[in-house]
Amino acid sequence: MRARVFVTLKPSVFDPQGRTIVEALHSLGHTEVGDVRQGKYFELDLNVESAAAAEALATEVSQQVLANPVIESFRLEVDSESKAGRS
Amino acid sequence: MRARVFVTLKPSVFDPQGRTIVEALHSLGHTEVGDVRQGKYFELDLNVESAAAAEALATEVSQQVLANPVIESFRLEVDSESKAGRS
Amino acid sequence: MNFAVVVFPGSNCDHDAYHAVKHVFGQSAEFVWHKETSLGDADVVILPGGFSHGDYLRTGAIARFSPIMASVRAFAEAGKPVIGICNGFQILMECGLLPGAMLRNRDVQFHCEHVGVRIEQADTPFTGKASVGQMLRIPIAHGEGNYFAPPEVIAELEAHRRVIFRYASADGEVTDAANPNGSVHNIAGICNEGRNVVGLMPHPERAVELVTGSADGRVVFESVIQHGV
Amino acid sequence: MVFDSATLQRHGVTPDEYARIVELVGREPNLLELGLFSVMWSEHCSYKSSRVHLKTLPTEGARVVQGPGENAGAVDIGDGLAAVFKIESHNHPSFIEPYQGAATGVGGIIRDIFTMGARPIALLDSLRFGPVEDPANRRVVRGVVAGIGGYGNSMGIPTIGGEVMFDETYSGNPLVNVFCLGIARHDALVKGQASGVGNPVYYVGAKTGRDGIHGATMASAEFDETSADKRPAVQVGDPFMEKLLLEACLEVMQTDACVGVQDMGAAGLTCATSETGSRGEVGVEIDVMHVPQREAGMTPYEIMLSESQERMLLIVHKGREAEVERIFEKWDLHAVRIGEVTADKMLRIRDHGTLVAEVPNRALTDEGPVYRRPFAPPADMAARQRMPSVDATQLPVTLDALLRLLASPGIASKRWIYRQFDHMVRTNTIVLTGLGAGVVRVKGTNRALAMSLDGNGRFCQLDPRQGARLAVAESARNVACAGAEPIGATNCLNFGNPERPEIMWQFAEAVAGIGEACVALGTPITGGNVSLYNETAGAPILPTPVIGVVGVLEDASHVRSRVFQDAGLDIVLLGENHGELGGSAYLTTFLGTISGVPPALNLAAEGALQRFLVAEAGLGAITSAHDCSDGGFVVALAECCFDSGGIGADVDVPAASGDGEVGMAAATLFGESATRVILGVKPEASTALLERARSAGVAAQRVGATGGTQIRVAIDGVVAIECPVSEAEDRWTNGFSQWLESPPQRRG
Ligand SMILES: Nc1ncnc2c1ncn2[C@@H]1O[C@H](COP(=O)(O)OP(=O)(O)O)[C@@H](O)[C@H]1O
Ligand SMILES: [Mg+2]
Repeated sequence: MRARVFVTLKPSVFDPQGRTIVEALHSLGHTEVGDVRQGKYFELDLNVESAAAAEALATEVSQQVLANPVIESFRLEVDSESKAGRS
Repeated sequence: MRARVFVTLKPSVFDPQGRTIVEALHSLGHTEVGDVRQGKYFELDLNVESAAAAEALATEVSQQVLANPVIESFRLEVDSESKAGRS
Repeated sequence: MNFAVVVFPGSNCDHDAYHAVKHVFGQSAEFVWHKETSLGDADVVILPGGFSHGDYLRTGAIARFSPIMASVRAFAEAGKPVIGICNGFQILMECGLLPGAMLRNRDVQFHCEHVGVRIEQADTPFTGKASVGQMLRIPIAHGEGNYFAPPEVIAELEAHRRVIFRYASADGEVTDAANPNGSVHNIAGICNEGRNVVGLMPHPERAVELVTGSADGRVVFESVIQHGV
Repeated sequence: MVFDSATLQRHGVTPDEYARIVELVGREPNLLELGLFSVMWSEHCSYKSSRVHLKTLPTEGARVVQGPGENAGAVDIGDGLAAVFKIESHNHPSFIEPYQGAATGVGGIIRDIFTMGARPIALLDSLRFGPVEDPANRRVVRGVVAGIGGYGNSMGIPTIGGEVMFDETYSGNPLVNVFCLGIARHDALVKGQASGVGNPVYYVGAKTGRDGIHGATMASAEFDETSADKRPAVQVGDPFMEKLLLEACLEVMQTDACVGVQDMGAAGLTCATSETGSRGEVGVEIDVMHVPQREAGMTPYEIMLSESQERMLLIVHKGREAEVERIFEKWDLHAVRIGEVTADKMLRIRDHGTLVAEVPNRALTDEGPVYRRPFAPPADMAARQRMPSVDATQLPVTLDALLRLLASPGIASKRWIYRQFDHMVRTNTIVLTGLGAGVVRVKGTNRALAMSLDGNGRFCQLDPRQGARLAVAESARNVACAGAEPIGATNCLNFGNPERPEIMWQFAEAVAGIGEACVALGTPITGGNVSLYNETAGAPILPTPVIGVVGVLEDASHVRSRVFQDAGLDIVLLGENHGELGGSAYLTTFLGTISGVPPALNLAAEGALQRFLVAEAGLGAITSAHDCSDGGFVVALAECCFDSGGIGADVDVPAASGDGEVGMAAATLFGESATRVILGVKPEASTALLERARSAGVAAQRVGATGGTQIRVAIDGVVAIECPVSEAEDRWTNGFSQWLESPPQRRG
């Protein structure tokens, strides 16, 4: 099973990387870009049988390790194919 | 408009971050986790009118700044709500 | 006194802390590998700087699971002095012994330079010999030292005088220009409720001999040595 | 022949070279064997174009503990300790992917040092970029600087200095040269050598992937389209893995369980196995099935040619395996036995037991082709050396001119760069970066080591031999300014395509110049690196030999920086001003040209000056020392005032006799005559100091005093430039970042 985890800074937390990117984009003339927030994206390959088990494991791993609850929140998607996304 | 961009290392490129996370998870007893790849996730607020324009802009910005085409690939989703995802 | 310097894979200021304690201050010091479970007969624990586990996921995120951390927690809960410097501070926050988290520096660059740091409180084991308002010139070396905590936590830290170090100009003004990384309220270091656990981003262990550019960090070590006798 | 010409071409093997391979192997090689030869005989590994010239370099001296030929050179620094150092280029990878290219360059040179059993204690970097008005170059600057920091900082090895210059020719060919220095006991130096038949060969570190398999060595027979897709052009560095390797290897080397150690750099496992075997005059046999692999289905060809980072090869004494394995386990590394040492001097490769390649080690390492490529000076040499005809108005000597020069990218403070490098970790740095040569104390002794990288492509473009001599002199002078005696040197030779006679001429001349200067200054070359083919569409880079000099300061407390320590000091100028503007930063800044003849260099006078600076270190008269280089006397003087807390300087210098009437003032103030140093001297000690200089044969004159808040410079009593220190310092401090952050301009 494959889980995808998205970790983002909470809205109240200032995102220095996002701000730097916005500034770079504005200086390149992309003034239509209003805001950018940068987060992290994880693809997990999980050796479990069911989508429910995958969801439970991914949630645990995200809470415990992948996200820091002081500044970040996460959401996840479970997907039973073994390959997610195209490249 | 809101665009979400997922940037991942190309499959052939070594991902030391993912490897470190897998090892940490294994040492915490999560041996069902087979593999982890770490990528970047961006949420862009775009002041454009149509989904098509948003897609075009997000693609350009991803190619130019968000992803490093030498080692990374990206995919994106455009979404007309102003807030994406739950937290 | 016995200092335990905990070594995580990727620690790289461990030797500097050891050198300061052992060779500059003549105390006894031991490295403690992170896979150990005992701190031996340590009187003070130092979590040194570096890039534990590469800091690839998040600074300090993985080190907090090291076997030694249970003993560090017990040591801290027993009221004994623990100091986390730079990555050590980040580990203390990740494991919940100190509140808050670090964001990337606001200019997203790594900064290595001497900065002005003002002593805010002199009633911790690591600042007892300093005076409130005293200015130190000591190095920082980090890419993620932009201290953040939710407003209610900041209010609580301020109300209980738990901000121990603050970035300030040479003449002691807390200004934005003196803030090298964007930390809320120019916070450079804090303590826990019991005041025995202190974390700071600047490197006092790099400023204990004049020949390296500053000896202003000595007061941190002299304080804890005095505290112990 | 079993290979078609396309296959040979893809492997970069000429028909003559192929014939030689057949002769050495005694039969037609198979594809894997051809691959082994192609990487080992590549320019990068075999030095086939450069070797005949490099052989002329002086490599011997009383202090040399290890000359060229091992992973790094080493010089004696007293107390049974050796300084182990080397420089490497990572130019091309840094162009493709600036962050990772630079980062893995740092990783590679660090491995070269700890492979020798030395603990790395300092890094330096020498960088060349195209002008950053162009956003493409800006991206390279930002990425390279971040990459060097990202790797070095994580390793906990301070990057204590470096240099950077800008020129259009580096736009498509940035240079990233990285230097590393470590410390080891002489008796604990480890060689990259295999010996002892039956001793096991171990592999440790990162798994082997398909990365870095050289484009020139791709073989159609084994690669279909999809496998080519799988082969990434860029390697991602893993400093955390390298930090573990460093600590674990040094711990293993403290036992005497290891016979030899070699890192896997260029040509990966092929180079590591054949070189250790060849140096030890033994054979090495491995089975690739034991090699840890990151991807499924890798062929022996891919495994042998992979250049994955952060991997080491160890030859272990039979019977000591468990001890070695245990130390690696402690660091979460798994050392695996992949083969053993044999008696027959062959490199033998098996795949699940089946023999897949068998060639004599020495054929790969020592019997490669050697070329004496033709060389001839470029046709336009005389034109290059002609000074442009100008009138005085084009050569301003004004406050504005000084400020513009101070803010120019080549001269402005490099704080924006070195602030991103942890330059203080390990608490040995005793001259902070930016204040002079890099200087680290050696804990456990009284000593310190000073080191500097220097190279001036402008001078070399005008006269490569002279430019190279000047680079050696400047590097050694920087070290001597700190008070240290220069004792050894390394070099990184960055040039264009050696198949072109004028490039080969530049190369040969530069090597000759390095040799002359190193002999005269007593700094033997202990190692180095050559990077050729740095050109785009036939336009080569400026010839850029970069020299690294290492010096010993007997008493670390005597160290000097460039900064004036006090007001009321005498300012003493050592050396003579010949008013030479040729190739100067001033000409480039104001006329936009690289022209003229580079400054003269009297190596005897240079040696005397350096010995004087070293001899004075313990005497206390000199409180600061700074050499005149880019920007000449006035820029050097201003730099002495910077970081001093605003101490000014008031000086009066004689007019230089140099390049004629027009531009006399500019030549006096901004000419770049070599062998000049500005000293801050205790006034009560200056008469005696001038006397000592005279008897040492060093020209010396008191030219003024420190104090006040202005930099005031007069020529023969007439004030030429007057400027508040604060204004000059502001322009100099912020010049670089302002320039980098100014609105981008697309050019061309
Ligand atoms: N790329 C760089 N990396 C680190 N430090 C640098 C770099 N470039 C310049 N520096 C530092 O800035 C200072 C001035 O450099 P430079 O002008 O080349 O000195 P000098 O002319 O005396 O050789 C030195 O201390 C040098 O180490
Ligand atoms: Mg220089």
